[in-house]
Amino acid sequence: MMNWTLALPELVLACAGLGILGIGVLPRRQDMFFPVTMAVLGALVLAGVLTIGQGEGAAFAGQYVSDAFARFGKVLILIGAALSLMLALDFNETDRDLARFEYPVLILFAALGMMLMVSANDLMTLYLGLEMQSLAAYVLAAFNRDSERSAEAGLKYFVLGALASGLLLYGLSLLYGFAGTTNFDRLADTLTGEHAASLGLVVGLVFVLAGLAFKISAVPFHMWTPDVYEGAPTPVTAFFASAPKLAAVVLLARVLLQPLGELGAQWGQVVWLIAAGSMILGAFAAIGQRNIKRLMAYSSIGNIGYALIGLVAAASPDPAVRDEGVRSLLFYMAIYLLMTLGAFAVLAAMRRRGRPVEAIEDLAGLARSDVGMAIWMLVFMFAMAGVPPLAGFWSKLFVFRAAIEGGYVWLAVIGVVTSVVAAYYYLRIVRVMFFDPLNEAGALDVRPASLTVVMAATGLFTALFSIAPAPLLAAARTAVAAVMGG
Amino acid sequence: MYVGAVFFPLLGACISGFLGRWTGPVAARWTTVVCMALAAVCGVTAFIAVAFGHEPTTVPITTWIAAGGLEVSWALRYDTLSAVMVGMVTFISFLIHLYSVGYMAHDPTQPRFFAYLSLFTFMMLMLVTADNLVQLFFGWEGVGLASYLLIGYWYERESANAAALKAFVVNRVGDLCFMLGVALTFWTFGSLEFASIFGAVDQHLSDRFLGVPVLELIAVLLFLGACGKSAQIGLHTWLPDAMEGPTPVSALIHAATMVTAGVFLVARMSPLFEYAPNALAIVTVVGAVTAFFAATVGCVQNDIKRIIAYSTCSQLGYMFFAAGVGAYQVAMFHLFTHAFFKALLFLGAGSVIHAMSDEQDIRKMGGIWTKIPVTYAVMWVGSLALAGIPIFAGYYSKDAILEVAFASHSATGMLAFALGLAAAFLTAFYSWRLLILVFHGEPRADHEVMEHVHESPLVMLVPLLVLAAGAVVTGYLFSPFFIGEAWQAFWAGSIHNAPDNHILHDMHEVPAWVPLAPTVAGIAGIALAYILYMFAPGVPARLAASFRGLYLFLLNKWYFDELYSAVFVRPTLALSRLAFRVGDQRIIDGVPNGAAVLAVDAARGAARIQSGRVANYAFTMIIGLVLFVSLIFLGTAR
Amino acid sequence: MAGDITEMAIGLAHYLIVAAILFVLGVFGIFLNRKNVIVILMSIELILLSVNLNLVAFSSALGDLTGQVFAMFVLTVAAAEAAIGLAILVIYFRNKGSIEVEAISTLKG
Amino acid sequence: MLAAIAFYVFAAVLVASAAMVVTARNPVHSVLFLILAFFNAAGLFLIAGAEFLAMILVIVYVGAVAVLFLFVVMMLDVDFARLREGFQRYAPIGFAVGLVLFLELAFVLWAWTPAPEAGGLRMHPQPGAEAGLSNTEALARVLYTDNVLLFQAAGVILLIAMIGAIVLTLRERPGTRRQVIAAQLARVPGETVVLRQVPTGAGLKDLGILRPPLPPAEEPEALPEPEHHGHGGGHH
Amino acid sequence: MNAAGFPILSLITFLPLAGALVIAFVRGEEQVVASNARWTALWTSLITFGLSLILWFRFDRSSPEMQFVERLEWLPDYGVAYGMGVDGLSVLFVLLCTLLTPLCILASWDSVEVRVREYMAAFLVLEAAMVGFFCATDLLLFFLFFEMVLIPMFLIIGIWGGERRVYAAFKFFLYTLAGSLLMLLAIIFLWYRVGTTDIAALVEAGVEPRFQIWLFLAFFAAFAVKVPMWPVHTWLPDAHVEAPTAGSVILAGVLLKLGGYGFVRLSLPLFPQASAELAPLIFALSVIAIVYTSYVALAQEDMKKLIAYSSVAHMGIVTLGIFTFNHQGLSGAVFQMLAHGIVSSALFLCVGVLYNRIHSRDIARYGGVAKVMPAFAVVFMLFSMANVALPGTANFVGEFLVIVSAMRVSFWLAFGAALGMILSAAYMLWLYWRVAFGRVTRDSIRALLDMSPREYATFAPLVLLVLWMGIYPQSFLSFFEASVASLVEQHEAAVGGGARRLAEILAR
Repeated sequence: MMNWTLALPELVLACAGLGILGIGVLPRRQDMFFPVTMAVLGALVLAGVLTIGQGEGAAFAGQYVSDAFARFGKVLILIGAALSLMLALDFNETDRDLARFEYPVLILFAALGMMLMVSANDLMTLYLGLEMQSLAAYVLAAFNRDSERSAEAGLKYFVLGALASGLLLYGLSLLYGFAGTTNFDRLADTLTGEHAASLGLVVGLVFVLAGLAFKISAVPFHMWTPDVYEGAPTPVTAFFASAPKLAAVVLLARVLLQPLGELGAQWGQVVWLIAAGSMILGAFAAIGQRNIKRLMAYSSIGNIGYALIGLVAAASPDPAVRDEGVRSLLFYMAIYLLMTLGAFAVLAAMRRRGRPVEAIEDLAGLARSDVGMAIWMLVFMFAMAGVPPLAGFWSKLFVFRAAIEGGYVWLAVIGVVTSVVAAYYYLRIVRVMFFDPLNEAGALDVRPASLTVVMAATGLFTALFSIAPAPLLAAARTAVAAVMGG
Repeated sequence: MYVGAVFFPLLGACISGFLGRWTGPVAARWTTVVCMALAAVCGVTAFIAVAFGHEPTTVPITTWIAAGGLEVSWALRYDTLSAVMVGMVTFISFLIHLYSVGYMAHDPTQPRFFAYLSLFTFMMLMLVTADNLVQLFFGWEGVGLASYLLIGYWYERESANAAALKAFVVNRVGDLCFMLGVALTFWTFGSLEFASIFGAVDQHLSDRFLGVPVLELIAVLLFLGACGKSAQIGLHTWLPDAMEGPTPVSALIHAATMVTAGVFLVARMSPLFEYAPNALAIVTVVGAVTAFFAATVGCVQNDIKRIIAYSTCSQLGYMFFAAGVGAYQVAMFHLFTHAFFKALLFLGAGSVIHAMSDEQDIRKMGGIWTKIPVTYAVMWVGSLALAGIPIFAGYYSKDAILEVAFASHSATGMLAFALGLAAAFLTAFYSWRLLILVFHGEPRADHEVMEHVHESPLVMLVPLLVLAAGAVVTGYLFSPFFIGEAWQAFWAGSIHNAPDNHILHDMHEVPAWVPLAPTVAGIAGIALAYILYMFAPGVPARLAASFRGLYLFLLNKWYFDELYSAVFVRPTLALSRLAFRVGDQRIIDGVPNGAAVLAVDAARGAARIQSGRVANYAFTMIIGLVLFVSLIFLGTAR
Repeated sequence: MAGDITEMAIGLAHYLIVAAILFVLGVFGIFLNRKNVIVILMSIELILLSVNLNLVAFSSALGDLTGQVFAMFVLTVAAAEAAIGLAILVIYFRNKGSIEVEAISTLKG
Repeated sequence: MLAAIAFYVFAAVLVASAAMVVTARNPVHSVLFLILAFFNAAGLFLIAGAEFLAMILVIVYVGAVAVLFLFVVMMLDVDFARLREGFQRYAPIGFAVGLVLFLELAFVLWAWTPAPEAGGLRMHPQPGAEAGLSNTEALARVLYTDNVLLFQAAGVILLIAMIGAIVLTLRERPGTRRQVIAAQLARVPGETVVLRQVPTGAGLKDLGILRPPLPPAEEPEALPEPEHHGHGGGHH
Repeated sequence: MNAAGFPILSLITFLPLAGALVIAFVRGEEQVVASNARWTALWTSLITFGLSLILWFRFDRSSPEMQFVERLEWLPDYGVAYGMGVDGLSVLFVLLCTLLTPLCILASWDSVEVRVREYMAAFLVLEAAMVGFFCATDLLLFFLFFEMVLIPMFLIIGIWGGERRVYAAFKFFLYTLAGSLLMLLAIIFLWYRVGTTDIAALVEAGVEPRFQIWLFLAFFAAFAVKVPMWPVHTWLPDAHVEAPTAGSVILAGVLLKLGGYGFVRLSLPLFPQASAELAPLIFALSVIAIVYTSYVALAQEDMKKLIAYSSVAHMGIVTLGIFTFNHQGLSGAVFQMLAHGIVSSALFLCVGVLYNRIHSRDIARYGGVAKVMPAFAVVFMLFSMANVALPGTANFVGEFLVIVSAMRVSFWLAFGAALGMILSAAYMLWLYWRVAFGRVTRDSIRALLDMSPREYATFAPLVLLVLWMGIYPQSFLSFFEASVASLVEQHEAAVGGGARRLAEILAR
């Protein structure tokens, strides 16, 4: 009766997770981190392959849906999870306390949660997926349990995250109460009638929006981001910055567009404010930062702002603009995911005499000591600044295009201005690496091969994206068509 | 022949300039002299062929600039007007090259000097043979460049550099107007070729631009350009300073040829000026005032070359007001004769300076006429020609000028006549003042200098003598052709006179005292000079003391330099510093720098909000939530 | 007892208002608290309780079980959340020796 | 009527105890008030007809979660005297914001009307009395069928919570003794019993007789022994 | 269509990139790496130049059409293609780029000593971006290359620059970025409305007058910064001063032209009405640039800064010429850009020659150079004179045409433009005086050696070009004669019976 096979990737992933966990706890020697990580990587890849071949349709009484939109998100989530796990490979090994087999397992379960999120077709699925991911993330943030900063990061993330889920849940309960259903399709049906949406629904929507905005660290629900990014171990930060953001954005897009698309006029303006605020804050607050992870946190806030421009455009009543908006959102997030992972690979490689270093000044003179890494970082920084011909340019291009199409010229102008401001701090990193003399403390340690692989993979993608931007756009187009029914 | 006259000097310049280092100074200078000789042969031949053989011709070379309707070509236009100039320029230039061989014999960088000199000649020839305004401008600026280079030839002297810069920049002021004139001409006539312009003048008689008849405006602009080059009052300040250059340069450029380019331009554009009466009036007045002004200043200067320079300035004024009353031919005639005697004077002065071990101050000379008799003699010839004493060249041309001024019967003409007459008197006065102070009286130089006073070598004397001959005979020989009965055949339409312009005819019908007046004035001037400097040497000093204001006024050249310094130079420099320090660094850069400061402040503010406290973070979230919910409420309420 | 509460004397709105009060109290608990972090965790429990109250009330009003199912999941998740929250709190306390709210501000700027 | 009185009583106590949770000076009191709040909420659930949830709330929440709180509060050995009192300095703004939020919510909630199509949208209509199903049974029917995915997901969440709690708090300190059953069983007297000549007057400890050598560092994990938390193994 | 029979433009564009890649993989000892990098860069750029000469010979000068056209689908769904082609307006700029790059590499042969490999690679990347910019026939591609220039230039200034290089590099980057992103919005707008980014198609489609002003201003923001026009010019002196010699050369020689070329290629044809409406504004800014920056140049104590300000003034002539919309003005502006590309490059090279020897750009540290470096003095004099637009040099032709065309618009405009003639003479000759003339008083000057053979080789082509362009400009003017004619025609057709007043358009 139920089409279980539709959820095959998730099921495989869940089973693999349990199995791997079983292996991990087997009473053997302590060196379980590497094999388990490899096993998890394998599971992620397998899930990815299965995802690509996944069928279409809804399952589990309509609570789960598999469509191109979800698949687009899932593939990227799995890529993000896999790459951030690769970042951990060497980083955690160096720091024995982090090299515990639970780490990859938690990433795996988080990935599972995210996959549920993007496949959610019901408020409950949404909530459970989100919590599955969040709970794993809380633990990961505090994973370096002997570090005060890691613990503080975990605590902050947890407290605020729990508050955010509280808001979200309250919103969900309002949606349920005022619409009478939790199913997305049915929710959409209640709204398509000639009745005006009740105020309760809209307020519930705002609560949901707030809860999800926390997950994507959009202003004003971003406050946790810098602290957690700084405090958490670098691979964890990399993970936070990549897959969960993408998952939350995809989920947000689906919730706002599929069941609540009719309320675009209402959430459009809220998202407008969130987007503008994120762009502005992301641009300005990063300027004075000394810790590069903190800087990346603000950068991610800013980037989410740009991505949300696409969502604002998606609130447009014009279907063409709406499609373009969502498309640009997905496109943006896909490119951002890879760029940011590349940058974090560089951050993860920042060690001096075995100890991780995080100040921007620690990169000083990198171009002299390790020009390869400096050039990759340069590529990522210029890409994030949106300078062509790097990938970051294209992502900005399409969100701006969506904004212009939707007539949100001022938003685009804010985007432009903040891009310039943001370019300043990206350039500052380039400057430190290339213009400044070598840091007095000496050169960074030789970067491990696993990180080089990640840097090269994401770096080549970023640098050469211009050659063929069409396939990714086409994928985004297909994905959007699945949700928009056209 | 036509091409050779123009390009031989260029060839010489290139050989001397680029290969001089390998060929050595002797080969370099003689190369240029030979090239110049060839050019002179060609030039004079061409002059004869065109002016007397009546074979005006144009040698097209190639297209220069073509953009849209604007087409400008490289071409050599030989009509009588050009031919006169070509002949005169090549000939005098050749002599001066020759003279320089002696004069510059001890200079360490002779190839450079001769290259410049030949380059100058080439540019001057390009100027006079231009068949369009742009090529003329090419030559115009080219001579400016050469003049700049030659004035600053002794570049280790700061004063030379300053003078060179001044010459170039002041000339540029005129060039600016010239350029505007050219542009306006193009939009008026649709072409810059002389032939097309002259052919179309009558179609544009009533065109107006900026509320002014367009022909007048063009004429005024071109005249302003001419003022720069020809050192007319207002833009004359560079000329005296230009004497920083070696003396042959002063002779060639700042007496005989380049400075007369302005007069040439007015003559060349006569078809246009003829229909711009107001512009002509301006030309007349400016010319007359310059003639007078420069003469007054010349009376009190002490530098031998500067005196001659002011004299040049003054004579150029004559030429202009001659042109201004419509007697372009007369102006050209004076230009022609003036070239000879003024070059002679300068070269003579050079010979004196050479003799006096590079001393130029006439107060430190005197009593040397016996030691350098040839120089003394030619200086006399030159001065007589300049003063317009009969049978000398200057007599024919200068008399004619004053006659046409009188004959024009216009207010401006009469003013010009009056000032011209006064200037003639002053001219004679300062010429003899110079002669007397330099050659007569007690030697005022120190002993060592006096020991070394010697006559110049033959290579310098030959040109002097040739020029002296010219200063004597050219007036008599050429006046029939230039302004006499044969003028129409001679000019063959290369200078245009409006149908109602009978000035060349009228000049012969002035009252009898008019032709006599200049001569009288000249003789009076000479007499006064003799009285004051030969017989009563103490009087000038007493006069200077009693009329101190006037004396200083004249000595300081009517305070033009001081005025310009106060009005243009210093404010410009101050303004430039202001623009840089305040405009650029404070105001314009203040915007981005200020923005950067603001951004940093904003960043600091944002960081302060990020206090690290969970409760604050939660509070922010809640505030955001409440804000959004309220927004929805407000939206619904609307 | 089962049945629509709309039929009862107590309107749904009452439930919702109680839940809302609870919610706001929970929110207060989080951001107006400068004592220890555990109280914050408890405040979160209050918020979740208010949500459950909402869900149950709506479920009852709508005559739909989904709300109760949802509430059950919320309870489950809340339990998990409490466990993790307390675990994090424990390691934080181990590192820092304090659970003062104001003290959690090493990371800032 | 009875229900109404019960509702108001429960509601009043619920709100009051919730307020106490937030404001109580001593966190132990807070936990106790939380338990009280849960009880009253369970009462409200009952009134609303959600018997199963009410029971769960009492059993799971009060029985497990709240007690866990209590345990941690006790365990952490917090010096409550040092904890500062009172609210933050921007309390007034906080109150204002909270008030606005509450008023807005109240405004929204007071005007609740079900969506007109709600009846048709119900995923799991509440079975009426005629179906003869109790609330628990009805829930069970949908929980394991339509909601099986979510049920499993909830299971995974609990698993994550477990892993998380263990990974964060489990300490393997060198020197911690563990029971290794296989090793115990495999012991033979010859390996373990050593006869010693005890010098008179020497301390036992010095000879190491009563303490066997430490287990090797790479000894595999086993079930944790009851472990002391906190600094230095806890000294309450 | 493609006269060369193979994708020559792409080849010219990407060959340097390939060279950069090769350089990036050079390994070995530092000295060897440096030397290999130099030679690779030189040969790559020379081959590129050789290839680009094909354009010179095979270009059909009588046609205003795009030639050597290439087209590949890029984003087919969005009407974006990889389109390359050159017409009369752009072909010479391509040659300018390919010519200047080997010269720059020669100029940095010894003067760049550290991180030679990166330097050479950056230069080749820069060349690729510049050539690509001038070849692009697709707006998005155009923008891509326009921005791509920033990265290598930022590094060149920042790594190999002078003391305040960081400030200069940032200023350069942020100014340009700010301007160009506004243009990006306008590009997107056009793209969205027309559905393609093919420039020809966009021109064909036209833009409604009510949008033109805003779009024009957005494009203007980008190009004005690049040109640079007053008052957004201050990045230029800083960038010039701090950049290494070759960086300044490219900056002055090519990068400034990006803005002017953009006006000609895009602003005019796309927004004819707005161009006409806003021409007075441009005129005002241009004249201010000419006069004001000339004044500022007078106050400079730093050679490079002086020449940089002079560049601003000269580019003012360019913008002025473009917006007169007549044949002379446009031809003059394009020609002036080429001429300025040669002359200002050469001037910066001259400064570089001195800087390499004395390591100071402070004018006061010099004096009497002509005495010890006569050959250099001649070259420097030639280019100084070219810079003051002496007839017979390249600059004259451009300035003359522009002044003539300005007279068509207004007497005072022409007057303002011509004022630059006086001021440029003043500051250039004053500079020359202070540097080359005067007595040699310092030992550092006395010890100077005249130009080396490598320096001769660097200057020779520029000297030839300056004179060639001045004396027989026809061989260059003829390239864009047809294109300019069609541009003027197009513009007149579009503006038609008189442009609407600015206020009217803004009011709507």
